[in-house]
Amino acid sequence: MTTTEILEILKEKFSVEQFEIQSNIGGEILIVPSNVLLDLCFFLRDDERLAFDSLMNLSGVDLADGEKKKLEDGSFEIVGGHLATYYHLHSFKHNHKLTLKVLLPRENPVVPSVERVWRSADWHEREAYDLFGIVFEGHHNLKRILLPDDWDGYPLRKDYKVQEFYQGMKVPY
Amino acid sequence: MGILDKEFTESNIIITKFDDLMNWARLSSLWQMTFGLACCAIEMMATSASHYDFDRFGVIPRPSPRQADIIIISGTVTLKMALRIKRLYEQMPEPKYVISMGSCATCGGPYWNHGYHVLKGIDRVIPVDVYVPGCPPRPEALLEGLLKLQEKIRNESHVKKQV
Amino acid sequence: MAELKTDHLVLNMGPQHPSTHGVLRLEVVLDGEVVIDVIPHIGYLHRCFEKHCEAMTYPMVIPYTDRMDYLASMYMNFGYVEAVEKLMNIEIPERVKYIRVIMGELQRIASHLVAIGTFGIDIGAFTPFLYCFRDRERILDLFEMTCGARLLYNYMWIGGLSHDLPPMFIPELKSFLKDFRKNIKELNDLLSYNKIFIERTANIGILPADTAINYGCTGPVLRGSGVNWDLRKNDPYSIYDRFDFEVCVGKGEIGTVGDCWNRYMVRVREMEQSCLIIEQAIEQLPEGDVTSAIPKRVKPPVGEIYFRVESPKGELGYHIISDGTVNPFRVKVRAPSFVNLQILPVISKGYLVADIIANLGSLDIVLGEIDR
Amino acid sequence: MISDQLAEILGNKIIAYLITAAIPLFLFLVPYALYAVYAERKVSAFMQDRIGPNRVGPKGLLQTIADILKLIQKEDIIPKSADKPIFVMAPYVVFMGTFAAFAAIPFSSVFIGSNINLGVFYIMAVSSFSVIGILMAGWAGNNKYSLYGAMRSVAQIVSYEVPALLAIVSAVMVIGTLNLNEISEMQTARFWNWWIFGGPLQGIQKFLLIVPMLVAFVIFFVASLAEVNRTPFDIPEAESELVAGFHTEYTGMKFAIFFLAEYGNMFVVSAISTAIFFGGWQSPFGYLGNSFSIPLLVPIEQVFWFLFKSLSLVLVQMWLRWTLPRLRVDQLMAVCWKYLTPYAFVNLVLIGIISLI
Repeated sequence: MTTTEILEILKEKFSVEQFEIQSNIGGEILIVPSNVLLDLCFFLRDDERLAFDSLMNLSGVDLADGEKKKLEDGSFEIVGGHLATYYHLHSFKHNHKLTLKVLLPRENPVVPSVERVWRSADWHEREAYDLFGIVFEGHHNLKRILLPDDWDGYPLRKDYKVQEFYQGMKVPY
Repeated sequence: MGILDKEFTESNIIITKFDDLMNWARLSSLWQMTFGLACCAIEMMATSASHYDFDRFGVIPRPSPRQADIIIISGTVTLKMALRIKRLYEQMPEPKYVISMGSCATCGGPYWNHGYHVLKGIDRVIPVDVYVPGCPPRPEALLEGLLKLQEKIRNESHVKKQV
Repeated sequence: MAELKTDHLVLNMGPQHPSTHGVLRLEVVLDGEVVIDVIPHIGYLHRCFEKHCEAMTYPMVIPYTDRMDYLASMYMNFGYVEAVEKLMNIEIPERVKYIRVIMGELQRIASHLVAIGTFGIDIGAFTPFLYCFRDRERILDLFEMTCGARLLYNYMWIGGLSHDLPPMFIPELKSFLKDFRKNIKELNDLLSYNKIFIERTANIGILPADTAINYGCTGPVLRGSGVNWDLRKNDPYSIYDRFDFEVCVGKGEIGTVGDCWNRYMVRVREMEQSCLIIEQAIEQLPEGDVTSAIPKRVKPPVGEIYFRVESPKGELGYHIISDGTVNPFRVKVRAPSFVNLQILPVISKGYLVADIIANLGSLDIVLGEIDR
Repeated sequence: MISDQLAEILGNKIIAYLITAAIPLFLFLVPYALYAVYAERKVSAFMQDRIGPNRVGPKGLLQTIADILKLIQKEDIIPKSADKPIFVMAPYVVFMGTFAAFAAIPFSSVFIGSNINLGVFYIMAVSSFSVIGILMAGWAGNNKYSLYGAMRSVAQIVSYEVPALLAIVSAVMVIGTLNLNEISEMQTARFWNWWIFGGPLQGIQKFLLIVPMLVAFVIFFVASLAEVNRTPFDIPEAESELVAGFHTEYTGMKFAIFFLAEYGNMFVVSAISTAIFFGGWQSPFGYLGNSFSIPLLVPIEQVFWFLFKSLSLVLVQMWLRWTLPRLRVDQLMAVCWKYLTPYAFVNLVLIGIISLI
């Protein structure tokens, strides 16, 4: 089932104007607003025709489309623009795929957690929180997962600056 | 003394100086702590396995740090792990030795530049006796490292002050 | 008489523990020997792979993919280069495709051998581990013959391979396959059908199929639960559709479908299937140049791709975003072990301490891939 | 005996006793344990396609000596939070149980530490002493793994003592004595007089006894494996679960003493099996000393045969260790209470009936 066909089915329940299809080399991407994400995901999972029973991947991305501000020490900071989360869905039943993309404002990246829909989102979301600082609302245990709890900053953001010391150990070479 | 010394080194007499005996005991029975970090740990396991057989040199794995003599830091040390390694090292009884296996443990390896969470060299946390280069070192290289460590122990002394 | 107050005991397993397969830390809440809860703590091997990708050019990322799942480096290469080739739309020579499959399947056998051997150690049988490593050593010899490295190969390049097969490779491979079949039988006699081994693993850590799917499990963990799903068959990539092989699923002839024994047995059977694939690939192997399609400059157009392959641990996905420069804008790896490990608390609750170890062994995790 | 003669020479009974007590330790137990460890490593190497220790001394023969010399040199750590007196005492208590058991083991018709009438009973009683030591070690280390190991170990040893004793009692019922030397003496002449083949009895009784005696031996052997914490019953020190079990916190010599006790225990249980079921120090084919009429040779031959049989059983224990996986703790208890103990009881009744015939 292609993304356009899926959008046809989604018409029944959602106002489709808020969705946008982005064409792309590796398959089309459906851009959705974050406020309908949870309902949409429940629908995608539970509707018999779609039956997206598994979340294969969840990536956080720093789009870095904001304004770059040079700081005094040569590094830069990004103001404005977006972070994004990608949801790669897959249906074991019908063997079709769908990619969702949610754009989030960089200053306040909050997105509803889909952990209740697919349990596999649990650690993926924690990882995105850990590395990008994206807050997943409704997640039962949103803590850092890869880095230690007392780590500063979100490393995978494009403007991340490495801290000098961690617990007395020098971090840069 | 000189004559006697020669007598002992050249002939196959087991009676030898106290130091030599003690050093011989230590270098022949280096019990290794079952402890692996990353890719190098697999090569370390391969070294203990049938093909290379660490046991030939008297190296047997001990799961508890209390009963181990050497700790082989095999793999990338992250900042989160470094403090744990330090504690493990401190739990080992003296005399204890450290082999830093692979370039990650030695200096951060391929992660030296952008690895924000990688400790650039285990020697920043605990003292290292032998560095084994490679990414990962072949089992032969680890064996060579062990032989080098044995050489080092052979020259230690209980009585003489070390420089 | 006032009732006796009891408290739960919190046992900290790892990061240094003989059977956490690396630097995993488990926080185990116990009531006597019975497990109330298991909380995995990961990140002790977080080597910042994704940050490195953003700083490197596309070909420079390949060695870092090696170091993720260090037990299945070839497959890590495989997934990455195929993904970039898809993104750049490169058509690669036939010979390269076949060699990649042969290497990939050999790597699958090697990875499963480690999984089986360490699972044996977890259960308490030390000897099968050494037998597995003995066989694995022969596979490593084959790899070494081809590209000079034992563990981390950097063998598959974007558009081709670093070296062609050496002349002695095919005969050596054939003799290995011949011996290996016998060794699988020996392994079955020694471990798989051992009464104690069955007692320890059958009906332990039962994972129902729907839970497995909801938790995103893939690979032998999912197939052990009886779900017939293998990307090589169901969503064929490369040239896997040209080979005739069977997808092994847990059948539950001993124990229940989805228990440790079935997960284990899927791996044993998959090794036999891999042998079959390799044999077919050797027969069809065409002549040709393996470096002809390697691009001078790897600079994919703007776009993104989520490409997945069936690595020995499960579905390995590369989500690559390109902004048109020589550096990837973002590479996210969907590591199979990362997702599979999430299931551990679910399947361990209510069992005993020893069963956590069995469950963990049957999941076959690699920390390099989990923490990246 | 030896101690009386020593007392005459030294003029002090206590010193004489102490010296006599130390003789088996240095003459037999320590060398045996050292070479048992070496053998274990070689056996495992042989089974695993390896070579095993071969660098230290010819064929690696000095390996374990180096080990013990190294262990002496190691720093003796007592954890800060440990219960110090108990922590220090525990290894010696464990070792004491093993060591004391050696007193009643009949190495030959003349060389036996103490030829007491309650030999079997004494060994079984004294060797269960080690349970206390293990519990002490587990508790005092103040480590959760140690405590788990100790608790499992205690549960295991106490449980398995029941089938082990039942198996022995059933054998002793026919034998009619608890004196190990007498038991060995009974099974004289040829190997068909061993109790495992029905003993020196005559007629139908002997043939009826063969199967129950075999069963008794198997039950005893399995139970004794559990008592000495060997695979498949090595859960108290299960490496993959409990790091090193009850001795996780022990270093250097204290750890070595645990090791010594473990290998000593392996020998003790094998020695009991040998003495009761396999003819003790009796030669299976008659003595060379008798045929060449050199009476002095006979005791030496007896020692040889006794050690040969016991060490073979020790080898079997090693062989099992490197072949079998390990049972889980609840399965272990199930094996004991659901299978071994009832079978042992049935066997006891059977042997009782047979002995009435």
